[in-house]
Amino acid sequence: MRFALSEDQTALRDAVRELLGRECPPAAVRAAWPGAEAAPERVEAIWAKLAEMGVLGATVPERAGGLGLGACDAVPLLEEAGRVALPLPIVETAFVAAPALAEAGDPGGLLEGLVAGETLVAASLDGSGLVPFAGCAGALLLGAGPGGEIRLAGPEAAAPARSIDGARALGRVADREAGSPLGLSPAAQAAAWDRGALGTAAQLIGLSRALLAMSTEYVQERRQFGVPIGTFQAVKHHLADALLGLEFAAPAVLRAAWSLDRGAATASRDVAMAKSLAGDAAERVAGTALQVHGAIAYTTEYDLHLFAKRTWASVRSWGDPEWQRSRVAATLGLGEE
Amino acid sequence: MRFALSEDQTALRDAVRELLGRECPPAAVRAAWPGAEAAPERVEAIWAKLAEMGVLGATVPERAGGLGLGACDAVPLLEEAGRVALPLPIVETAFVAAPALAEAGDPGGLLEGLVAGETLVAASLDGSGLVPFAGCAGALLLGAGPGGEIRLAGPEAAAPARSIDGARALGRVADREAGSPLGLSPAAQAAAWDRGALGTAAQLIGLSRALLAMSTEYVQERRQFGVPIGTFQAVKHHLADALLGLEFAAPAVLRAAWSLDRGAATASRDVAMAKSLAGDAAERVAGTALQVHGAIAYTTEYDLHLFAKRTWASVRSWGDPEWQRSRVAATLGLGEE
Amino acid sequence: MDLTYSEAEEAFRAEARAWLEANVPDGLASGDTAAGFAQHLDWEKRLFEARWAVVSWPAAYGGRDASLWEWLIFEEEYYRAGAPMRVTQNGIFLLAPTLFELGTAAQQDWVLPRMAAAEDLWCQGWSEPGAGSDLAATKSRAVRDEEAGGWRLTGQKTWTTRGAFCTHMFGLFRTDPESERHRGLTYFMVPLDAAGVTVRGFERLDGDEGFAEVFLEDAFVADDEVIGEVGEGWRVAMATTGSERGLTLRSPGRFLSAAGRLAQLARERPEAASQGRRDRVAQAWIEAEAYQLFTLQQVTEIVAGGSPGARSSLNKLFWSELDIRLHETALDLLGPEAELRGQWSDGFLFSLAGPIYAGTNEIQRNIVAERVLGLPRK
Amino acid sequence: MDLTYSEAEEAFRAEARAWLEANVPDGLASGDTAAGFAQHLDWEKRLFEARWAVVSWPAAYGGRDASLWEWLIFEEEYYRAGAPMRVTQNGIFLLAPTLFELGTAAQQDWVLPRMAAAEDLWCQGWSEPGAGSDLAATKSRAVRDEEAGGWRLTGQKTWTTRGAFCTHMFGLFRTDPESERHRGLTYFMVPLDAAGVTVRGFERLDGDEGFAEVFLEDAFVADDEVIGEVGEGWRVAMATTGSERGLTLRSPGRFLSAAGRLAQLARERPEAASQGRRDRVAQAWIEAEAYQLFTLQQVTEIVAGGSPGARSSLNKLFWSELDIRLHETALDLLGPEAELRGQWSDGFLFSLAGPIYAGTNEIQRNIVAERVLGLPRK
Repeated sequence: MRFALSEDQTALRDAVRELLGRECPPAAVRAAWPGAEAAPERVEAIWAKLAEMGVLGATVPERAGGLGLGACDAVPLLEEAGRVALPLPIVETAFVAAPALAEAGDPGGLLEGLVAGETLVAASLDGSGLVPFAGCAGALLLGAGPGGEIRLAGPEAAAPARSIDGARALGRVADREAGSPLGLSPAAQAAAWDRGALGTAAQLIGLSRALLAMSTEYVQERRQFGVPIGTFQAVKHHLADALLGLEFAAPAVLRAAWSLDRGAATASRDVAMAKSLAGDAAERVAGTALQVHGAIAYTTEYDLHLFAKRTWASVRSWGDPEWQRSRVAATLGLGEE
Repeated sequence: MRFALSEDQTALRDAVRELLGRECPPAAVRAAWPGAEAAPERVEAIWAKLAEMGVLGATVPERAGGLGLGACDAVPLLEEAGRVALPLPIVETAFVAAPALAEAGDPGGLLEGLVAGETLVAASLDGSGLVPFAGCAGALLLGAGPGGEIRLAGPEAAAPARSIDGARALGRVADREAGSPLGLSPAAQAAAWDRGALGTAAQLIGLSRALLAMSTEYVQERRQFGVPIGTFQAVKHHLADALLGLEFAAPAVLRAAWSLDRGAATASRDVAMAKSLAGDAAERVAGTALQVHGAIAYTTEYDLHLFAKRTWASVRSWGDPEWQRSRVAATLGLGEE
Repeated sequence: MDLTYSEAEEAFRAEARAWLEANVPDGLASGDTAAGFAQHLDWEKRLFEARWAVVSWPAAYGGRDASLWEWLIFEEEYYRAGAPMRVTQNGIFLLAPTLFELGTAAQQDWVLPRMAAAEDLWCQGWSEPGAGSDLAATKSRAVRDEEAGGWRLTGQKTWTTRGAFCTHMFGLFRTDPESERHRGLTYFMVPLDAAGVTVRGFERLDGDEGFAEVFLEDAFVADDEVIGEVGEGWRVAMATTGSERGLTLRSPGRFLSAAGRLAQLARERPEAASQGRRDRVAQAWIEAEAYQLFTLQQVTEIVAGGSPGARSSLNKLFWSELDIRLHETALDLLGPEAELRGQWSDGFLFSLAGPIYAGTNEIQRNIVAERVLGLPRK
Repeated sequence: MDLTYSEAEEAFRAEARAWLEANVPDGLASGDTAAGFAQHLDWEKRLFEARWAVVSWPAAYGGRDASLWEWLIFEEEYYRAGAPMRVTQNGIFLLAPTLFELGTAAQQDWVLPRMAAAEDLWCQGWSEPGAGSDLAATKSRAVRDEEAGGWRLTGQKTWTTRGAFCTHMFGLFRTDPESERHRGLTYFMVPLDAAGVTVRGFERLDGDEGFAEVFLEDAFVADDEVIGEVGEGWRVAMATTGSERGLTLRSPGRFLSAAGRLAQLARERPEAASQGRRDRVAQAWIEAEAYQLFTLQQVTEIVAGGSPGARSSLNKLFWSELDIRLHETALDLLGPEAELRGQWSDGFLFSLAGPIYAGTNEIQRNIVAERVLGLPRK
């Protein structure tokens, strides 16, 4: 028994953290918003560097040019992507599409470009037709619902849609028959859904860590009534509660990765648990961050909103907490009425 | 529009408050527990004095020896009974049984004795067979479920059961055919249920006011770390939240009484709303009271538990908050799946 | 107890409903953008012309001398009809009550009719970069200009809602440079076109330019723009914050209407409305009703001569947190569509400001504990 | 990451499971009544004879030198088997860690085997009428008796769990009468049959005589009953409260077992298990799992030489509030039957103490904010 990352896993995560901390400051996230003043090249440069480090092909088999790593290796990297609110489809490209395309025999011949950072793949498997990052993707994975048939389509299938998070480059696909079926087995389709949900859970953990860190720093600087507001017990308890939810969600995310890697019978349940805990924790952290910041959080000139909006959008993507709990309930013999 | 008690209503309530404050201190509540050292005569004396004031026949028509008052008059009195944790079936006798028996033509000839304080009537209409105060009642009203058939039975139909609140003198009726049908119309059966739920909601408001007052007093006396614990912001916010729930539940209870008196089409919905708000508020107040008292609340030598246990039992009697909300949901067109 | 309205009140309701049904505009742009603000001004002027802009004010100022009950009825009908948020609300609900209570007759006669007619547009200048919840930390100062018969204002105000589109601002300035905290402050009305005033709009969470910073540098304000006594600004301002937290800004009609829309959303999406979510919809609807009932009780007390006092902090806590829960429930019903810009997501972002402005909810809880429950301050 | 146990650990689990299945007694009376305590003592002695009483202790003291992992496995199996709460827990989990760390060899050799064998029964003497959360307000004092080679103890301890049935107590006494707060305290072990000691049991919320007050009047305690240095009692006690809040008292097994029973209850009552309630059952079950996973992560750190430190306050907050939610959900499933005395209602009343004892949750949140997040104290 050893519930901790290996040295290799830690080293890779630290390298990605260092890279993203340098290349993806809040200004880069802003650059991804429509009408941004900053140049979008900045965003593209990050993707190229991630490809260079092998991150985009992390879970692609070595024979197909990837690193052949598992979910336990990748999940900490996705957490790092969340921590900087990376405005790119890293979960969808590197953690959902890459293994799904590899499994399907790479029908569109996309894998090489994907690993090289040339092709971004957006994905939406919940059947809603709303596809985050469709606006910057070269290909789309479209699912009929959790575990349902998955199709591969070109980016033209999606029309732009307006998200509260402008950096999500949200698209909407109206045609449920767009593209062509990937031909995955039901098990592979279910795995693709689980990976999307788990990757999003990991990003939510990272987003929450960033929001909590900003908040902890801010309440020590901001003074009201002659003292830092971080000395008020109410503020302390808000932040303690935010940390509490986060610290008990993070291990569940790592455990779900382990279950996926081992092909455990409980893998889908463990992913559901991870996404529901991470979603609830993240919603709480975001709300707390806003509240302890006060008015300053309420303007887009301050960076907090970049992280909070990503959080709100991600909580309800890939199955919201209540939906995920209903999956867990089913495994407990508490089925539908 | 005038959302307030009349002068008469206020005067009657104040008289009952004064009476109960004098006659029913916590020691009297303790006397109702099994194996109590204090004499149970003390409890019986309170009932006689309530009869003398006319409270037991408050909602009985004047022609049948009562005061002929309405729910708006009675509900504030039931709140007062809750405030002292009166260990007697005042809701069941005076607010459920009395009007139901009058409506049914007083088949058992109980009404005169009821108004005079000689016969206590316990009631349980939820179909569970658990009858609070069966142990001190001279007759039982037994229902097959909310709004279902109501039967009148003798006290021998109930065997003693152990409640967390010893003063509830809980009984259990195993035989669903015990006694004989009262022969009430469906509307009268529904009204009996509504009155029980509303009366219990009123008692919960009173119980909560008592618990909150005890807590507010205690945190000003109790010192830790050199100051009264009531100066800590966490304690302040706990108590503010407890008050918040209570203050927004109390008007809903009074409004439901008004709706019952007017025979409003929304009466059952308004009762459901009142019981759910009062139940949730009371559960929160009880939990807060325990928490801010700390260890002292956790011994039966201190009086707090008399009120808290009555609260926990009452919250789930006559329809718990979630069940009550499902009734409201149905009126919103959000029926069962 | 009498929970019915009189015939006259019901007639008032019928008149309001009929007019609103015929006149409420559809699909205005956000009033917190320059283009939308212009559309809203148009609506405000139509309200004024039909004497619905300030129903509770005297007829002389454009009102109807409506009672508090009639005001509540109007608000209920206003939101029921889906009419837009009032871009004039900071003047009408924050400044006007202060003027009615402490303004001179000349100030009332000059300011109020122009405010009602949406000719002057008022924003509030409470917050400063270092003084948010802590209003007494105000640093902006006013220096006496005896010769000109007025004051020279210098400093910076921020978070002034719709400040970029308004013509006037009210707020506190420190007239006694030696003073500290609550003392030595004075309440001013400031024309934003005065020399030395610069306004810079900036974006709110929902992407609209709903906020502004106001920079003042030796801006001249005449003596008759002072409300109350010089140095008594704190006391004057408290009258306004009382009404900000109280009944006025958040009449029950708004939440009843939102709860009704939420129930409608749940009916339209039966597949998303699991029983657990239906329970939350019912809870939100019940809470909106509870807020209405609490308000009716409170207005009864006010009509009888009482004052809500510190209990108005209970209103603020309840409506602001209900508003968030209500919108969160809607987002959960919308699932993946929750992130789409629209009524519910915008309403959610808007609701998040509720526990922050007009005294954070942490401060409101302190007030409830100390001034309603009587717990010791220190 | 390796979330599997070794073959040896699985063998340990199998052995524990087999023994527990064969030996766990059914339907013991509450260990917090005189009659029940006697039954529990019998169980404790059987545990000791089979060397399951203190698995993580050295074999010389009756243990098995079990690793932390094995200890977790044993706890999981213990609760899974439905075995009763340990009436010896305050000695084993609070005093013993202190003795292992700071006791003399003589103290260890004398006290620990008798504790393991349930011959000496230990209660804790932390709280006093004026010192609950605020342990440093301890007033009970110890006066030097040079001649007799020891100390004379005077004062009152309260809330000592099962004090009326125990033979010994440990706690803090003020040895320096001039000292204040944390200074001048000394950690004593006190035989409750000493002259001058009076114990009075009193009722807990569930009606059992689970608490006691201990009155001391010039009670003599010899020098070798002092743990650590005289005057260093605070430091010595902190070692114990660390483990009280930490892993030891609340191993995940207890909550996994309770969550399993909750799911069982929901399956047995499909008519009461509305979808909203099923959601709460699933949530409680998920949280019990989360507590298990958090603990595994934490034990991994400890095994690698780390110390949970202030992070153990996170454990306390999480398990104590989970325990209440879990039992409230059960009561809601039981509906009108919730008020019947039984496993769930008793468990609910018991759970309510969780956020109060061993440092209230308010204090734990302060610790998390100040010592984990680094917020300023003042």
